[in-house]
Amino acid sequence: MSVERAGDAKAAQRGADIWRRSLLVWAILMLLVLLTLGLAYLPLGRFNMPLALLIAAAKAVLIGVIFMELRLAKGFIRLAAGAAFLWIAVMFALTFSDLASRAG
Amino acid sequence: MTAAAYHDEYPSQANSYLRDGHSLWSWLASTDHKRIAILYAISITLFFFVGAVAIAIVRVELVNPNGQFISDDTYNKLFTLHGIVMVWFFLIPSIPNTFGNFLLPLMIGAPDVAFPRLNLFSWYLNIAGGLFTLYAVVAGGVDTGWTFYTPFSTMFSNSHVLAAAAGVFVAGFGSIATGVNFIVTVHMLRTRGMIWFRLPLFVWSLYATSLVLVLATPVLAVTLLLVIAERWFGFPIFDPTHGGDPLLFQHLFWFYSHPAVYIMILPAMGVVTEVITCFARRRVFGYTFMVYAMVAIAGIGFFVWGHHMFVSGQSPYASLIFSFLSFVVAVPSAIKVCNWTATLYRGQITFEAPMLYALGFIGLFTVGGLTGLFLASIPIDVQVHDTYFVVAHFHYIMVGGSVSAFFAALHFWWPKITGKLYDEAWARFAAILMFFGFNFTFFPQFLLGYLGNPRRYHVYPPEFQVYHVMSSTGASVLAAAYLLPPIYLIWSLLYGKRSGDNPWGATGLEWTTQSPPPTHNFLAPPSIETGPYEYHEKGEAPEAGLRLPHPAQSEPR
Amino acid sequence: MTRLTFFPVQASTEAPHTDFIYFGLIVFSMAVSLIVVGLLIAFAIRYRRSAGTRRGALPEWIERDFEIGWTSAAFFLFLFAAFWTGATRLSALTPPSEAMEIHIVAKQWMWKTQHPSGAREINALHVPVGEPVRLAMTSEDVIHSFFVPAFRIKQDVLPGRYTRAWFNATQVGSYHLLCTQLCGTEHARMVGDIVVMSRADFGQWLVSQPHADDVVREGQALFASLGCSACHDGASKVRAPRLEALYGRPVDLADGSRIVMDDSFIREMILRPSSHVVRGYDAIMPSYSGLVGDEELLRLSAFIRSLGQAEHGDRG
Amino acid sequence: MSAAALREPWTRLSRQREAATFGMWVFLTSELLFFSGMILIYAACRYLQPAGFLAAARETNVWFGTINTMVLLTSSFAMAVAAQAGDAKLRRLAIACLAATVALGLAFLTIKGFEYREDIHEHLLPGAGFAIATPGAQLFFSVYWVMTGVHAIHLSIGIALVGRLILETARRELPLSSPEIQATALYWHLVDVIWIILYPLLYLGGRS
Repeated sequence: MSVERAGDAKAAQRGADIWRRSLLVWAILMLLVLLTLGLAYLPLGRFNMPLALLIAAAKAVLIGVIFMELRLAKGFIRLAAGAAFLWIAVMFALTFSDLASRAG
Repeated sequence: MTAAAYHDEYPSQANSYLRDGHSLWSWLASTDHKRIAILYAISITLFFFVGAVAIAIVRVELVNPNGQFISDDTYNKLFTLHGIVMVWFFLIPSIPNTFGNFLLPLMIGAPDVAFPRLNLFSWYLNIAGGLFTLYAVVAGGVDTGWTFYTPFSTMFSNSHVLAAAAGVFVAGFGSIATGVNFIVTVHMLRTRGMIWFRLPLFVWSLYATSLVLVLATPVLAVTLLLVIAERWFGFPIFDPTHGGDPLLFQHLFWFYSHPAVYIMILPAMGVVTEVITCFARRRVFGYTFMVYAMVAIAGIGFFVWGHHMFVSGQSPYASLIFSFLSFVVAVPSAIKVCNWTATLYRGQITFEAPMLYALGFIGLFTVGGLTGLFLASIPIDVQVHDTYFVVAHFHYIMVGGSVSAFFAALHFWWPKITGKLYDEAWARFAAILMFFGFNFTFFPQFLLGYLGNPRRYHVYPPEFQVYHVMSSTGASVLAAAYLLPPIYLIWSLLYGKRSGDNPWGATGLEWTTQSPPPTHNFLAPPSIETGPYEYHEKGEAPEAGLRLPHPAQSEPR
Repeated sequence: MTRLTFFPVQASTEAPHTDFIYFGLIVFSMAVSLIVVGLLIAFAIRYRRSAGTRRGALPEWIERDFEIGWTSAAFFLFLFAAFWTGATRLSALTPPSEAMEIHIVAKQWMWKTQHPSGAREINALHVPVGEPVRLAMTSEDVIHSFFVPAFRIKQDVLPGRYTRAWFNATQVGSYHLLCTQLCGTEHARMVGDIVVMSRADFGQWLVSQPHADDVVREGQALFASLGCSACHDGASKVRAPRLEALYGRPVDLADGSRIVMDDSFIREMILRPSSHVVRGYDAIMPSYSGLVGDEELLRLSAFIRSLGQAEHGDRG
Repeated sequence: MSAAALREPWTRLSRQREAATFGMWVFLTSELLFFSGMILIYAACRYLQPAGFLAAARETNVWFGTINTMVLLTSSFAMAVAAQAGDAKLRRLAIACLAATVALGLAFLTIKGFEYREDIHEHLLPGAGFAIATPGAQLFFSVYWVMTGVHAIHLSIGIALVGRLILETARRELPLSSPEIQATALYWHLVDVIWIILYPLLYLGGRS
């Protein structure tokens, strides 16, 4: 019986560790949401959207590295995670090379 | 592990995958990559003949400058059907999903692909997409061309664009599933000793193709989703009257569709390397350059889509950028053609049917690639864009290249897939007939193109008629040539001589196991120490007169 | 019987340049194809299995050095080809300034052309030989494409936007005009004729056209009848920008960006005035979308342009 | 118990888990490309019609958007804890967190439902009776409906997957070490990351 209860106690302890680590990340994410919401109402003109996207990127990286366990992942998995952004950048850059330089 | 233990642990003789269950259910629910490959082979053959019949009617119609047999509307629907079915239901699945599925695990020494159930699911996605498209055909057809340009496809066409777009949307996810499956298989299921630079080039071509499949197909899915959203819910995304820009659709569509042509040609390049090295008995010339060339094609293929839009209202500066990048993407293809030709140097060349198709591929792909340079230069593209010159160019690459390689693969690995030998004389005749039929069909279209005959034209100025007559007669010869392989291959299935495990004396890992291979591919997990094409010592060349085990005679096991 | 043609007639100043590049690439391609096919056949015959020729050793370094040499040679060859075919014809992008402006409106399955003098034609365009002609094109429904093989020009015609092209016909005759962007059921029947006439014949033809006001005067009439002059005219008290001498100059917008005032901007401001608010003015202009067709828009912008370029001496 | 999790071609469970994670990441790359196609349309249309986009962005309800973002972030947190609990063989904690994830996912959908009802009520559905006159506003809302609609579909698929996980783990059919938990967790986190990118684009524009 006691072994059973000791096992439970140890399990509860391990469970609490998992909670605590992830809770910290959760708190940071919530703060970032409030931050980006607040900044949206400041009259920064041109820099509003880029700033909001920067904070969004920060949240995304945070979730990617910790919740999606990229920090533990091997090289080729990290490569797979990051590869898409190169092609997305190419898509945006060359499409806007047309849109931006069009004579109207 | 002592030899005895080795033997009783691994049986010396195993049941071939064909005898592993004969019921329909054992085929339709099988997660064996070899059976799924055959399911794909059957489905793409059916779709090939649907597309071929559609274009046969069009070619007959075009013999007359103001055609009478079919109406304008039927004409538009026929060439659209030909486009959609051939691109998404024949060419894209043709080599990766049939020979890729069958051979990838065999070539890297794996029992199966990484996610067998996902592999079967991708076939059902392809079939579901196909049924959607066939429903669109039966219900009345689509007249927008396989390119679905807006605002015609979203606001002005009253044909079944929704069903066709949904069909291609679903089939697209089939492609993504195959891409994911192959990438994980190549990364994680290579047998002992199979390091990256000992992979056969066909496996490299499948890996490069899978990268393009995974990265490009989602953008097609989103493009078709937006067309569906605009046409069904009335959201004015590409609608110019609400400030939308139809060119945005073209950017998104061609961002997928140009890499898609590399999805079609890269596996063909892999097959040709395997066939040429085997029948010239030589190592491939510049293995590492061939690998980097294929990966470069897959990578830079995403940079060049703007050359489809030189005259579509794209800004001249963007056109110049895309024109320059399109010339750069031609360099890896030039490297590959040079390396194939150099592989033949000092070889022991024999001319079985697969070799004829492969040599035909090099010639036709060279012409196709060079005409691509014409289209990459802006002043010439202004003259030949959307004319028969473009039709001839991409048919030289897709039919002259990809379909020739498909038949080369079909004949080269036929003994491995079925364990039977096909009739060599008929196969060579069909290959040569196909080569001449193809050239006679599509070479006149280059002249037609520069003369200014636009593509997708039901009626055309009378002075172009002589070229159309030439092209249509060539097409009938090509059609006849396409009917030959099914005949003698089915004959070979029923009455063909049993082929040994390795009738061609080839060096691939797939030739070391039985023909047809057992369900788990290898009796014992193989391990390798050498590179892929060990036909002779490094630096030497196979000496004249050296009696290599002539492929046809090795006695069946 | 139509005689067999191998090559389109060269009927514009641009045609010889395009054909020169075309032949240059043909020569290059023939050379490469002959080398490749020649080598294939030579190797196939010389090194076929039954041939007794000595194969001999192939030293390892040949493979690597030949490869690097060939790759870089191919790369620079293609770079030169990219430059030669792309950059040499940059001057062709901008039409000569004194070109005659023709307005073209593409509609599902017909071409409507209009001369500056107001003469209108369907599926036909009469132009004088030896004179540059500038085309301002728009479409009323789907994307069409204005293609004249003899002049080597092709330009897609987009709805909701102007696209430009120009040519300078050098040979009298009648040439095909073909729509090359799939635009519907009768896409193949949307063809016309460009009739190039000598200067004298063209003058006579123009006079013999049914009397039609010229574009600028029609634009002026519309400018008044639609009520534009009520605000934009010099004497009006309403705060609205004066349009004199404004065409072609950058305009500062309320959100700090600048846009050159060209045909597209005029069209956008007439149909959707609130999409660009000019700095210093509030957005009180009513939208005319639905009230003004494509032809009227072309005439209004021709009139506004004539106001702006008085000192350019544009033959309006 | 781990034998049940082993699938056909694999000999070792650790390799199979690594393959599942790698395969899911490759699939997530294609999902990223899928959504970036839509974001490209958003960016291009915003570049072409700046005034219309600003006018329309003000009309979206920022409170619904913010609450939904917090709900989805919390669900991502719950899913992460569930995945780690699965690895640490804490069955009860894993199931509890999976249930929390599904609950939060459903909460997101209901809030979204209310938001859609309000949008339709305010005639923000592009078409005839569209509320905002500025051109380009219909463009913004077309992209808004498509993006949030497709995201909601992805979320529903996620909820179905996690629901299946709960049933099978509770009925002990699915061993806790099976790679499906890791793969589903990765998919869920991606759906959350996509919403994180959509939130500023759709809700924070034109606020200042």
